Amino acid sequence: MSAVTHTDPAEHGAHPPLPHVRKVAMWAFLGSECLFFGTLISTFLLYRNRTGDGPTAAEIFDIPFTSISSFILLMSSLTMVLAHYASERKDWRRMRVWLLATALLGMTFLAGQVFEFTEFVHEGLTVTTSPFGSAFFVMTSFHGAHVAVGVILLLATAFMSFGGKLRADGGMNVELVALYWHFVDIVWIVIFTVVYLLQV
Amino acid sequence: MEKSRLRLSLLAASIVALAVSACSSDDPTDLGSIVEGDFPQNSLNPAGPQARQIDDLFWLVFWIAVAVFVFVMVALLVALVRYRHREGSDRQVRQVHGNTKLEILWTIIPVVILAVIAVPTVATIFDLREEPLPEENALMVEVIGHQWWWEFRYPEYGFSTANEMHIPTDRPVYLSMTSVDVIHSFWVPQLNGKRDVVPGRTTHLTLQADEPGVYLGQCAEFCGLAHADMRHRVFAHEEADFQQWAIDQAEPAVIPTEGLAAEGWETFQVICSACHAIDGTSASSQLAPNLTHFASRTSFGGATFANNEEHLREWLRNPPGMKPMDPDRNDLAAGRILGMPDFGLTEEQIDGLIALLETLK
Amino acid sequence: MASTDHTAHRGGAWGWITSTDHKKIGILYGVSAIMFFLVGGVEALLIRTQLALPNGDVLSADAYNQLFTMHATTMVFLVVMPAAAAFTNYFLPILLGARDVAFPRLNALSYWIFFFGGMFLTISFFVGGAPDGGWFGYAPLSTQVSEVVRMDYWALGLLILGLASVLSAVNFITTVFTMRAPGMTLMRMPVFAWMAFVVAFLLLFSLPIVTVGLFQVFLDRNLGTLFFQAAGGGDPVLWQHLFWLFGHPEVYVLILPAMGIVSEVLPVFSRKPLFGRSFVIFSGIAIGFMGFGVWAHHMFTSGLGPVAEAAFALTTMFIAVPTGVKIFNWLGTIWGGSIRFKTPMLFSLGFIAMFVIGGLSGVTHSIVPADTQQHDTYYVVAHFHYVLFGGAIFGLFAGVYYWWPKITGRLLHEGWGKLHFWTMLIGFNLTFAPMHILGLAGMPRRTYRYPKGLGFEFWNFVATVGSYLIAVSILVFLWNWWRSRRHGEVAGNDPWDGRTLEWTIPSPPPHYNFATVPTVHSEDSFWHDKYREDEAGIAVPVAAAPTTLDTAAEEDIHMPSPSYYPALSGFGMFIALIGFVYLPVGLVAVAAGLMVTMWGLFGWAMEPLTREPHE
Amino acid sequence: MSESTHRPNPRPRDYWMIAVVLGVITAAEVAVTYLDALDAVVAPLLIAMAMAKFWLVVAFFMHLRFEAPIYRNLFLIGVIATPILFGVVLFTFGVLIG
Ligand code: HEA
Ligand code: HEA
Ligand code: HEC
Ligand code: CUA
Ligand SMILES: [Cu+2]
Repeated sequence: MSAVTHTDPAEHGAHPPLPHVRKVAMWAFLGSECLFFGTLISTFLLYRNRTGDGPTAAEIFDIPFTSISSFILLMSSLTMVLAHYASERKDWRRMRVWLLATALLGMTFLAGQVFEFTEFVHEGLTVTTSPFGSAFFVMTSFHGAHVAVGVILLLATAFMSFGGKLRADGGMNVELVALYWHFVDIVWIVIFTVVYLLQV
Repeated sequence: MEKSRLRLSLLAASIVALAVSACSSDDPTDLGSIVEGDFPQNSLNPAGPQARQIDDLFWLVFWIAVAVFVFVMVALLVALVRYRHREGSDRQVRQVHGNTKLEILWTIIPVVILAVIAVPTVATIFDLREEPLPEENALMVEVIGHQWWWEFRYPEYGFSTANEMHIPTDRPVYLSMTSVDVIHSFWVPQLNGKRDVVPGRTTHLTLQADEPGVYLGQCAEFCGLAHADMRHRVFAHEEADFQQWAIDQAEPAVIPTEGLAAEGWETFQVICSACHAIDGTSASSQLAPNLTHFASRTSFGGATFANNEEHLREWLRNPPGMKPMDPDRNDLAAGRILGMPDFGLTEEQIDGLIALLETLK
Repeated sequence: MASTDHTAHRGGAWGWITSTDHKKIGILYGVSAIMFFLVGGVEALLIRTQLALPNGDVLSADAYNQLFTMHATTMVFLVVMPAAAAFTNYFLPILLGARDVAFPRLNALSYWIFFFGGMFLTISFFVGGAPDGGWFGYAPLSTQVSEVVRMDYWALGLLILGLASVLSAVNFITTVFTMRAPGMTLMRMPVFAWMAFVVAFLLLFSLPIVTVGLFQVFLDRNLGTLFFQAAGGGDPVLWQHLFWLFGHPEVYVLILPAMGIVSEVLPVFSRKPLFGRSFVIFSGIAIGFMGFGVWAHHMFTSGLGPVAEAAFALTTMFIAVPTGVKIFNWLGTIWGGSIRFKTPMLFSLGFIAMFVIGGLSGVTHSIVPADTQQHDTYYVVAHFHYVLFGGAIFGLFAGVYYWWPKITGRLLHEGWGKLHFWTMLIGFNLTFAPMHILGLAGMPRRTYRYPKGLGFEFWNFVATVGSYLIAVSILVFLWNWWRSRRHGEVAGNDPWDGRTLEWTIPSPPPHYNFATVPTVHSEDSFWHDKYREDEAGIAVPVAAAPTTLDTAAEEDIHMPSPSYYPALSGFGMFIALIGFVYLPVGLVAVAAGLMVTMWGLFGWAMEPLTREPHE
Repeated sequence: MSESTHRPNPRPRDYWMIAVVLGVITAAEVAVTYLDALDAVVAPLLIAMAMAKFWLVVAFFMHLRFEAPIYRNLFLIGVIATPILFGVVLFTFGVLIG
């Protein structure tokens, strides 16, 4: 916290540039989210070998497939940041394109996850098979839910950019959505390594 | 209104109750008869090495804490008296903002005090977690927590009993504990601290009693409806007496072939054997307390009720009426037992069953 | 814009429901807290009545288990937390010299989620029984009988209350970082603001952990997952970690606001600045950090292994150090002052005495071997009532008497106040001091009855008598509140000769707080406007004491306009929650509720943005 | 107006570059898991690479490198607290991390 005092706005003059209200809120929220996913991932780590008589990680994980969907999500961060860049340049058309691209990649990732889940269920892993199953599905579902919310936000922002409101505050909404989206991406970076690669 | 009336009747009732509570009554849960002393379950009245070790440590910390408290209180009261605002007095208040030396002082001193406490604490932690050494030839007992009673297995002798544990004096007793349903906690304050009994895990606890006698215990982790009535008793004997007890317990039961008890056995086979075992007979279910030597126990129902004919009758007439249980939710297939149901037994059946149970010496 | 200003402080039920004014929301929190305090208190009185005599038969075991579970849940989540939220909402912006919190409508949403969450938990009494698994709902007991929905109410209730707290935590953090008046550096913030700030961080980082845990409990119960099912390979002890990782920071969430209030009250009534101000602040931060490193001291009997037990014993006992720093600095504050024994002061002094007792019994808990005797006995019950009631509640009542005149414009009556204090102090000690003895004498907690012959009879009876005395003291307070409405002495801006910004503005404050945003030159700025220190360090009144400036041209102050969308969203969640309890049929209600919530949030998003304060 | 318009900000070219790097690392990660030769060091390798990706996204895509410290600190508390707390939890279960 002490570090915060350095940036203490009130030090410089009467009407200093304050940190942006909604950005502070978003970063605080993301800090909180770290512990949310930390808990889910730790639960998985605790149960990763408790597969009962159900399939094990090594048996069902399809690394090539997951690698591709991970790559897709990773690339959605690129399109996202490009959208943000465009919005700062007030280039609303290009921004919309990149936003939609991001949403599209996000939906592809989700589709991949749905496919993966159905595969696993066929191979006999469900939430009730073993603690491993419970932990895996609940964790990845919560991540998927975050992606879904992100997609909705992306589409909403793209849609709003036709009206004046979003333009009014200089694409701040886009920046906030971007922060959220990138966060969901880095969570997956961790999951991909810890949950998939390290378990096979 | 409601409240104040309650309060009055309460006062009246309690005066009476307090007066009579000393002398024994027909209250089935009364413990006054089997133990004496002001606080028979007192954790500060150790009767074994482990408990004593804890006791010493506690008093050390306790007196330090008292000292700290007295110091703070004195400082507070002196300040309040000396610096209270008096009408008319024009004493000037110096606007002191702080004093770094003092800050350092009252950071260091507590640190030192705590360091003093920390050393014996850590030492004792590791001490008490030691398993008994082979040469101490500890007695092994398996403790299994059930809602809401205790099962005690003596692997060395191959029998199982409920709620009442018998141990020899002067050698350690090493408990291996687990639970079949929810978390319980095994606690005999005079012999050692408590240890949780967790499903899916095996936890350990060492007990040791210096003197023969009865030591009261109580389940100390909230385990649902009858948590309060999940008690237990530990009887410590001289080695010889203990051996004798163990041999008797290992004996199978002999079921009378005629008379009331025999009728009782008929009923038992039909109804009771679904859950209760009587060793040496066809009844072998482990879902409920093993009744092979039921008559040799001083208590039943989670060591809550004195074991006598009158109380047994009350029990058999309607168990959930005597001890809060939820047998309607029993699921024998899934092995979920939440108490003993009321079977609407006839008085005749009950006579028979009691006769039977009383033969199970 | 002017029009919005009028609606912003419009009275009437609708005015309250739609209000986005941090002061009105603060009052809503406060009133809710007092109501729930009566509920939780009546639950406590029933508990004590049952325990007055051995084998009490006032309550069934079933009723008793519901009552102590709900008593705790109510007192912790629906009394102390919202009471602290009330003061934070009302005074944090004012103490910072701001006109509102960073997100007024989010603030309203937090309140309404809390309100409906509290209702949700409480109605469970009337629909087949309240939660009965204890306030930390240890698995697998909490997941065992899934056909009974009681613990679903508990899990979902805590989930939604957690959401409300996270939202307000984000809100308060943002407020502190972005809304301080010119010159109000972080180190110049009043200590109460600081403690509220630390609390926001504690909530922000501890709640997500238990949130996941609660989801897991809910799924174990309703979806057949195996997180805590030993039979299926799950581990019940994981739940204990997830709960206490939140649970211990939570207890500091409960105490730090009270400590902040005491740090405001003591200087005012000693007419002396807070001793070692920066040390008090940093010890608060230290407590916040260390509070995350001690959770396993609630698990000393569950078999962590000696290494972990020793480690947590150390971290736990050393929290005594920063806490001690606070205590000693408070003593340093009154030492050499000119002490006026007004009711807020009495409660603050009571806080110090009672909290030290509770803290020290806490240290005896941290001695692991001793704790294996104390754990789950009335000795623990004694500990946490000394810190929660003797600490948090006493501190909060100090705040009530201290800030009441600012909020209502009228003082509470000193005589009744003192009667309230003394009956409460005596009743409190009668109730809880004997529990130390009972616990060490072997009386386990959460037992609906105790047999004769264990020596528990006498002290239990004393405790019960004490609890009724506490009830009397509360009735005295309620009466004091009632009569002050008309007969309370009119306060004026600055009844206590205060030190901080709230006393520069009228009582009650205008909805825009400050006609002109103040510029701050020092800590305790208002005091320094009124007095200067001569070379001997004596405070001498400044010749021309500042006429507290407040005649605003309302038109040019733009305040957030009221909105019913927050309340609507909260209500939607309430419906959805009830649906979740009664799955799968409930899915209808879930869908309906979520739709209402969506409607609320969408309307909200489409509403003209509240003016960003920094623009 | 707030400083959401940053200092020496990356330009699209830089973003594309970073994306390429991220892709390459991901490929490397997958490769490593298939090279039995590396079995001994596979865990630390993978963790190192994941951290690299994590940092790239946070620092550049999320601009944390170019922001006022307040944002970073808020986020860092979470990022740092999480592994510490749960490291301890898993330790008490006797479970190694990774
Ligand atoms: C307001 C809430 C609050 C606060 C502030 C505290 C403060 C502390 N608590 Fe408490 N605690 C609870 C609320 C709180 N607790 C609750 C609700 C439970 C039970 C939960 C449940 O099971 O239902 C609990 C349970 C609990 C336990 C578990 C007991 C058990 O179940 O077996 C332990 C164990 O270590 C503990 C320890 C401490 C310690 C060391 C402090 C320290 O912070 C105290 C520090 C303060 C002082 C020490 C006094 C002032 C200091 C000085 C005067 C300096 C000099 C002092 C020394 C040198 C010693 N608490
Ligand atoms: C801030 C928290 C807080 C507060 C303030 C209190 C306040 C009180 N508590 Fe609380 N208590 C807890 C937190 C708290 N408790 C917790 C966390 C537990 C653990 C639960 C568990 O094990 O899960 C607990 C458990 C607990 C137990 C142990 C139950 C058991 O383990 O079996 C007992 C027993 O005496 C008790 C008693 C009391 C009493 C008598 C009060 C009194 O101080 C209450 C005083 C208030 C009143 C008396 C209200 C005034 C009412 C009126 C004036 C009537 C007017 C009515 C109308 C107008 C409708 N509490
Ligand atoms: C559904 C299973 C079930 C059946 C059938 C059953 N009981 Fe029980 N019984 C229990 C359980 C469970 C307890 C332990 C109750 C407790 O103390 O919590 C118990 C306890 C007892 C006890 C006290 C034992 C002790 O030492 O605490 C006696 C005696 C007893 N039962 C007798 C009977 C008789 C006689 C019958 C037949 C009429 C019978 N039981 C049928 C489940 C059953
Ligand atoms: Cu078993 Cu409590
Ligand atoms: Cu704690």
